[in-house]
Amino acid sequence: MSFEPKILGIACNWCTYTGADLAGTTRLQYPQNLRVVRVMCSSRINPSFIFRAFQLGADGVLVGGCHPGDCHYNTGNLYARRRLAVTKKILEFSGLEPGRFRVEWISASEGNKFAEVVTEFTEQIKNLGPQTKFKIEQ
Amino acid sequence: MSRIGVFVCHCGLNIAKTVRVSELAEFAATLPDVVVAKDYKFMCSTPGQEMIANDIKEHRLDRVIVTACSPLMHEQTFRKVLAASGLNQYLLSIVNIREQVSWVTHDIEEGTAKSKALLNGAVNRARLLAPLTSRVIDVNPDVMVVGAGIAGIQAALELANTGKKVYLVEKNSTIGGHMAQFDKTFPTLDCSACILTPKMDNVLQHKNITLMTSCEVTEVKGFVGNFDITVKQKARYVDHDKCNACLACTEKCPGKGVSEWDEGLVKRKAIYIPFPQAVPQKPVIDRDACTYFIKGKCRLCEKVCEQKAIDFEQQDTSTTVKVGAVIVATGYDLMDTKPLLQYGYGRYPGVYNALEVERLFNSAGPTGGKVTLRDGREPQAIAIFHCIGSRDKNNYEHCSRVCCMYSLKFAHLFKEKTSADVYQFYIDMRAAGKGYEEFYNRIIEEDVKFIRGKGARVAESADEPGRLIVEAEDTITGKFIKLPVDMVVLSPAMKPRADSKDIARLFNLSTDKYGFFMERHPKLAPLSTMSEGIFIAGVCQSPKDIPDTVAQAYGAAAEALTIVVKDKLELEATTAMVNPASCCACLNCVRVCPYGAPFFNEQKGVSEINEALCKGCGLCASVCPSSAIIARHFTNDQVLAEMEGLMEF
Amino acid sequence: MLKKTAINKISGLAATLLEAGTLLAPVKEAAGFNFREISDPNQVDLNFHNTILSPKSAFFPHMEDFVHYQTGKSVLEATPVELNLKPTFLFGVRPCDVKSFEIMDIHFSGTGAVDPYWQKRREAATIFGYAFDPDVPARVEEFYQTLGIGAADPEGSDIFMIKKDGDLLLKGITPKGEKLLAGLNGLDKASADEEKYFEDVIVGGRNVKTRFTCVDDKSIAKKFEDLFHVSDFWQKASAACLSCGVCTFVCPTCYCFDICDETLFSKGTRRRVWDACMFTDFTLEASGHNPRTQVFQRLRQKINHKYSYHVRKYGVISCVGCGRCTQHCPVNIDIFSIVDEAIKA
Amino acid sequence: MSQTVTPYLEMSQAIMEAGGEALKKCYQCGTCTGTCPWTPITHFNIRKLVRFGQLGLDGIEDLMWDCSTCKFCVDRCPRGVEIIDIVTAIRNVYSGGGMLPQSLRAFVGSMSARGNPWSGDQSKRNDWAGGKYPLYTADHEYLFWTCCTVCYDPRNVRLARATAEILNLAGISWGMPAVDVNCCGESLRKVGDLELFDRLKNNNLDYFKSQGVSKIITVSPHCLATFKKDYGEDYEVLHFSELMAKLVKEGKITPKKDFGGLKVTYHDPCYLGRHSGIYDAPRDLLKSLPGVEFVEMERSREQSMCCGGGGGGLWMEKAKGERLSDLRIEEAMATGAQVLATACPYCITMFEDSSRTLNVDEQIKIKDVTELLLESLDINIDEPVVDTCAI
Amino acid sequence: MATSFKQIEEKLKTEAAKLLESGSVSLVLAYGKGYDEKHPMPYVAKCASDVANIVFNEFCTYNMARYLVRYPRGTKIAVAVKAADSRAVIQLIQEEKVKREDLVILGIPVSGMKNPKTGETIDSKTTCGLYNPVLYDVLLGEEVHGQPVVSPYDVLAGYEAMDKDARWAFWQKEFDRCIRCYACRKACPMCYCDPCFIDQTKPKWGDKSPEPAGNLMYHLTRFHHLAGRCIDCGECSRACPVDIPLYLFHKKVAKECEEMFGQAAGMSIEDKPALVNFRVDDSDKILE
Repeated sequence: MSFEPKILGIACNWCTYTGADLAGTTRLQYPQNLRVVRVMCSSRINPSFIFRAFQLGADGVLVGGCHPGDCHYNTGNLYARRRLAVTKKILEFSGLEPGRFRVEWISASEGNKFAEVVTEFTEQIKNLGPQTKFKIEQ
Repeated sequence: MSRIGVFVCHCGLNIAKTVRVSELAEFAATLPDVVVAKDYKFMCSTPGQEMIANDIKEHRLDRVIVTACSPLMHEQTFRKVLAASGLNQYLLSIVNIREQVSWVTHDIEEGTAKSKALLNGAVNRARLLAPLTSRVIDVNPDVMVVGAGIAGIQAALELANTGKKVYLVEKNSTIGGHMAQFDKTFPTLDCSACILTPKMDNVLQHKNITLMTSCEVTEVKGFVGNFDITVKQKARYVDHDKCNACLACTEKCPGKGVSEWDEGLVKRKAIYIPFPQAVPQKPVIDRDACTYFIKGKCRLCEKVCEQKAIDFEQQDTSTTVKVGAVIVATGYDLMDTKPLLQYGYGRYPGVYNALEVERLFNSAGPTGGKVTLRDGREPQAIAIFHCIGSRDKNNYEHCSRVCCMYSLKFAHLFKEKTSADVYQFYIDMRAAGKGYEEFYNRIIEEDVKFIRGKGARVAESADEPGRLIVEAEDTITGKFIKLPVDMVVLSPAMKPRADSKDIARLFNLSTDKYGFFMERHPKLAPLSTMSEGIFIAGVCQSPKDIPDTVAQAYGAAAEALTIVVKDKLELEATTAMVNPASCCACLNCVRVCPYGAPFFNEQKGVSEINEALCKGCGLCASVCPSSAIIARHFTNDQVLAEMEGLMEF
Repeated sequence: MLKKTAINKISGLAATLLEAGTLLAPVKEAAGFNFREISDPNQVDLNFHNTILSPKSAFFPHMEDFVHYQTGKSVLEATPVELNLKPTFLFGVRPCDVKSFEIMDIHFSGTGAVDPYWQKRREAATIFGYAFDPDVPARVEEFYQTLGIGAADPEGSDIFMIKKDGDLLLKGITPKGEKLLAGLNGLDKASADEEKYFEDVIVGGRNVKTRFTCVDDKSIAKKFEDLFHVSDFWQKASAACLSCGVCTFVCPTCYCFDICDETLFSKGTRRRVWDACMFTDFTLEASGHNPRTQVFQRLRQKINHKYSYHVRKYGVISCVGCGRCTQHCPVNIDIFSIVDEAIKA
Repeated sequence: MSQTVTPYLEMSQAIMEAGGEALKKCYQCGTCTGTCPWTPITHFNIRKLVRFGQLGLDGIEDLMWDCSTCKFCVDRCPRGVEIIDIVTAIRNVYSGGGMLPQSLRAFVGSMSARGNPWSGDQSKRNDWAGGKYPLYTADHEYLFWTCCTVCYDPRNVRLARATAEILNLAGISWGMPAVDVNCCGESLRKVGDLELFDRLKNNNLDYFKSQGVSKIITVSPHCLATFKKDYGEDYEVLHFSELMAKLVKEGKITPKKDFGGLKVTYHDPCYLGRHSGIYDAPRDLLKSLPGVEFVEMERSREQSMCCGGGGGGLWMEKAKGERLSDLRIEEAMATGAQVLATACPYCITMFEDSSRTLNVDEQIKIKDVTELLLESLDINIDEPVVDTCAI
Repeated sequence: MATSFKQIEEKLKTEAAKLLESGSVSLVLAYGKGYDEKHPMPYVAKCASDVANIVFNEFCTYNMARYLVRYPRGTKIAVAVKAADSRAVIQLIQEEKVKREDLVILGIPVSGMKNPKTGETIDSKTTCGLYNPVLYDVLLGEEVHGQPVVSPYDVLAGYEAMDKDARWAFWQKEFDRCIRCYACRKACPMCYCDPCFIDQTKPKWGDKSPEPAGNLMYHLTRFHHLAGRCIDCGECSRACPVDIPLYLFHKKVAKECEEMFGQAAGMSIEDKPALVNFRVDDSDKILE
């Protein structure tokens, strides 16, 4: 059986989650490997959520927020950008494959971008194979 | 131990087609703490809601999970069911298996598997949900309307007529907007001024409307029911309280400015009213054109003003207005067609854009309603190019929706006012609207030539100086058309106001990539925004015609009323709080909060949060290193538990 | 009977022990030596003074799983963890550390409440005590002499070992040790000279110089009792203390632990984990109240526990003078100096 | 003849599968036709070609060979349709069915047999150099990719030598490719032989990899665009004009000779301009030449005309009055320019032909920017001794 | 010519006595005698008579800024700081844990410090590589010049060049040794949270037991919490009883932060901590 990755998505309520809804409303098709957690703002994302997601066995983590400058909370995603950038550097220096963590700005009107990103990211994670480094083996 | 009920919706076949709903309910029943799991055809229907309400009682449920469409769709519906059943409404969790599962896959295996994972996450999270109480706040009964075009005017009048006090803020020195620039409106060809100016006058006279022209919003604080909005009154250099609108000043003024109202086709005075029916009909001074401001002497206007209303020392001032709701109706600009070199706009005098042509037709316009070219000739042949920048990946992808109809209107008016041959270069003729197709038929019968092909190029004629050659393919014959004309009219894309992104930032609105404001839901909440208490109307949301704009204005007024008719308002309870035992006083929360909600309590040595200001974004919780901040409804526990559930299967 | 083997052939002995069961012995690691379970006989390295972590983990591991459980629909399925221990050989324990087992026994079995995990591990183990090298002076941090422990005390060991030049001399102390030693192949019989040397070292060990101050169990307990409220004494003593857990984790007689449930997905483990009285949340109560919020309170508790409460309750100081806490303290807090100050105070 | 047709969707499907996916997007507004330089002078109708493709209609074969892939329509298309991909796909589908026009058969044949379009002997590819210049090795910074046309076409050989000399003068570390490399394959791809293109491409990629190539200089914009867009690898590819403009700007080379008021106009090659977005570098170069008076033609930069040589046009016969290069020469002459400068060997070939057939080769000279630069640097290149094949 | 340790000690004593006698500070954070010369200790002098106990020698590595947050806000404190320690003070000022006006900063320019645990000279590559304090009120010696200039990040090259799998194996080996004694966070001048996130049970971020998963969560999150704040004194690594080279990871994060946000931790009291700050024109490239 081919490898079907588990991908955790964390999406902000106002842009990316709504954009994901729009992808659905417009019936765009994309792989079903992504499971989305809704938070109010990408700035809600604690870096430890990301570490934990990988420990829980996520093969990839996709964070979605409003485009910088368009944050529903004005500046939330501008903080998130910095914090998640550092998270990414930490993951990479620890030895995790760089491609497993991605941050994308997807607005509420970009259902197509959401579908495209998910499709592309899923493909990328499939190519990377299962994530075994952080995953806690039981 | 929780008692969780899981309710799986089929949504007809919308979900059931690609998710095995009964299997999902059976799966839910196997999960710890789930005491009842059911599936049903339409959970949001009355019987569906009743089923949930009954099960809450029968099974003494303390958590409810509805596995259906997006929470943005029906979370409120089901929260009400919980509340009616005596359960705190925040003990609800929605699993989105429609928009984010069934509609995005064709594969029932995948759809079912993903739904199970999502449901498992929701069950994990549900156990940790806490009952929350909404805050109740007093509501300020006044409303602000930003933008006084037809949308803003209509909304303001509606609200004022219900007895509500309205602040109508307009950037320009007059209200009226683009509609006041038109001569006739399609398809009825009634006179734009005749239907608009009475409304403008009503606004001025209405005791409940505070008209704020030459004003801009500079800061928005507060939240639904209690906005504090700072408005900048730009200096007019004329004291409107003193001015009696005799307009003697405008006659004597030697200054020359470009008439924005006439789209730059003519000059106006430095002290001026934009057009004769302007409201308020009191002049303002254009600093950049005023001889006194440029050279330091003149002040002729001051000399002729008997009311002593001229005040060269006037400064910009700011006032703060308190309102309960806001309607944003900032309208549109036409796209700048100069960069489209192939059409020669700005280079060839014979090329006009649509608003310029509107002014040419207008009897109060630069030519007194006569159609003459910039060199004074009457055009013999006129080409109207549709879809310039609209429906165009390189510019604006949307259809601007009104161009087909106003282009037809132009054709009619050209026929009426000149003897010219009129050609329409179009891609598709869009005439959906009451009386629109009939109007199209009428114009066809007026012998306007329709060429199905997008105008490709405008060049100067080598043989006849001053004439233009338009080039396009007539796609019906497949022939390349080269047509000499005197006038080319471009129908450019409608785009949001140049400062729409600033407005969006001020009012916390989302925009699409062009800057049109995003509505909360394209069908069910087209006038609401993601910001509670802020509504939108007119073209600032998307291109539309006058009837639709007016309809939206009525709608937005009604939406605003739903807020300001109440004395009290319940707010979302999903705010953040500080656990003082864990607070390490790093002040990160205080530093990052966009709303200034957290503050440092020196006495206790810990941070605290003013929940009235908190909007629940959770930023403070994520920057809190010691996890002392609890972002209610999105707590660290809840998110971690949900993640664990999502990753389990 | 005294036996011997060349130290450079120690792997042979290790291999024999490994065949008979589990072998725990000093291993050289990045930061220094530690007792580890041996998989390759060549790992055993006796070229050490003492280990970083004490050998208490042989009987009281940093983590001890008690129960594995599975969360289900309505019932929790729990499976207790059974210890199926092979005979265990704890090899190369210094006399002061051997003494610590005796103190720890009080808590894990001596008061009537028997900890089965400790007891089973203890019963399965044969302890190879190992005298400090008579040719190497004691470390400056060590003060076991103060607590009446010699550098070569064989008591408490099943087999006791002393280094002589390139050889290792081994002698059975308990019947268990004697029996084991008799059955071990590949060991040579020691000469009479060596027998004498062995006994001389044991006696000489009593006189090996470590830091020394005259400590009487009862009076030191009383002294600390009197000092309890002299917060200035404790403030000074703890001024540098970072409140980390190093001292307790390296200590051979610290036995505090926490029980925690670690659950992931539907599987979980109930587990005992070392805790440290120096941690802020050690005394954090469910109500949110914490009786020991200050660093000085925690340091006071630690020292009092070892030198005062323990004496009162069990009649013995809970410290063997190994000096690990001082040696590994990130800010060089020295328990000996505090005791010394207290005596002088 | 009956007007009745039945849409043949299998054909449309085949075109989409061959890379013409964009067919679906077109809404037939005619902007492309209105923009296409061929529309005013031939029967070619690019919109119709797309329409026929959408429905898979017969008659498409009469339309499909005229497009010179100038990309003007693509840039203007309001739907963002990649029209060139459609043309290429249609050509691929039909030429696969044996419908290659006679004039292109020799071209494709030579590509297949010798790896270059000019029936040149492969072993003589580097004869233009006369043994004077080194082969590329990993020690060199740049691979100077000599287009087949400058290697074999006697008119264009000057370009290769000019480039080589300027590179040496500027002290650039460079080498030329070994003789066993192939044509970049650009025109071949555009005439639809995607399979043969892949073969040539892979052969070249193997060469790049084996030699550790990372930076490439091209003289032909066609090679430039192909390496950048169609080779699917991330090489740093520079057009020679870019490099030279940079060197002049940095003062590494300084044009000396005064041209004494020579009036020069510049034709934007489609593959340098619209395809690669390079408009300023060649202009900057021309403007840096002392005594050159630079004039623009009416249609320039993004709106430039096409010479007609792209998309296989270089190898096809066109009747008088149906040649874009003729029109372009007239446009150049209308500016009063004495020199029509450009930066593409295809354009040079097309314009040289036209200026001779129009009998204006004395009034207006066709020159590559490189040649003008060389002249200004006072470097003399001997006439090359190359055994070139007949064209 | 650099000032000798003995001279610094004398000046430190003089200044401390002056400050305590004048009452301008209520305590001086410096170094005092330990159980032998090679093991001095952090020391708090509270009155003039305490000053005699002050020492300074090459083993006084401790970062005294770590003790600043122990005293109530507003306490007037004099603190002896070496180069990196002064950066910690600056960072604490940025974070408003202490106020500049409450501090008298006694700067110590020094080179050739030795690790009291090993007795070896501390490799300047394992610390921030500065010799002179960045901020001080009184400088207790001449500035150190002429030492080899080392980039604090040079030491990373080898680790950055490592294959990701090898780097994972490396860190796994290091983190697996962790015994969760928390000496690292307790020695850190910037780790002033109490409780630390890892001590929390609600939420429970990671296992309390010293297992690989919990260890990884603890360390990675701590690196994130110190991003843009770590001033590279190296105390965490020196405090670690099992020698985990934590400084490497902190350096890497500090380097990335400096590159991305254009600001190094603790270099100016005007700065805002980088991770609770933003620039509208921060590039999205930082996320690549």
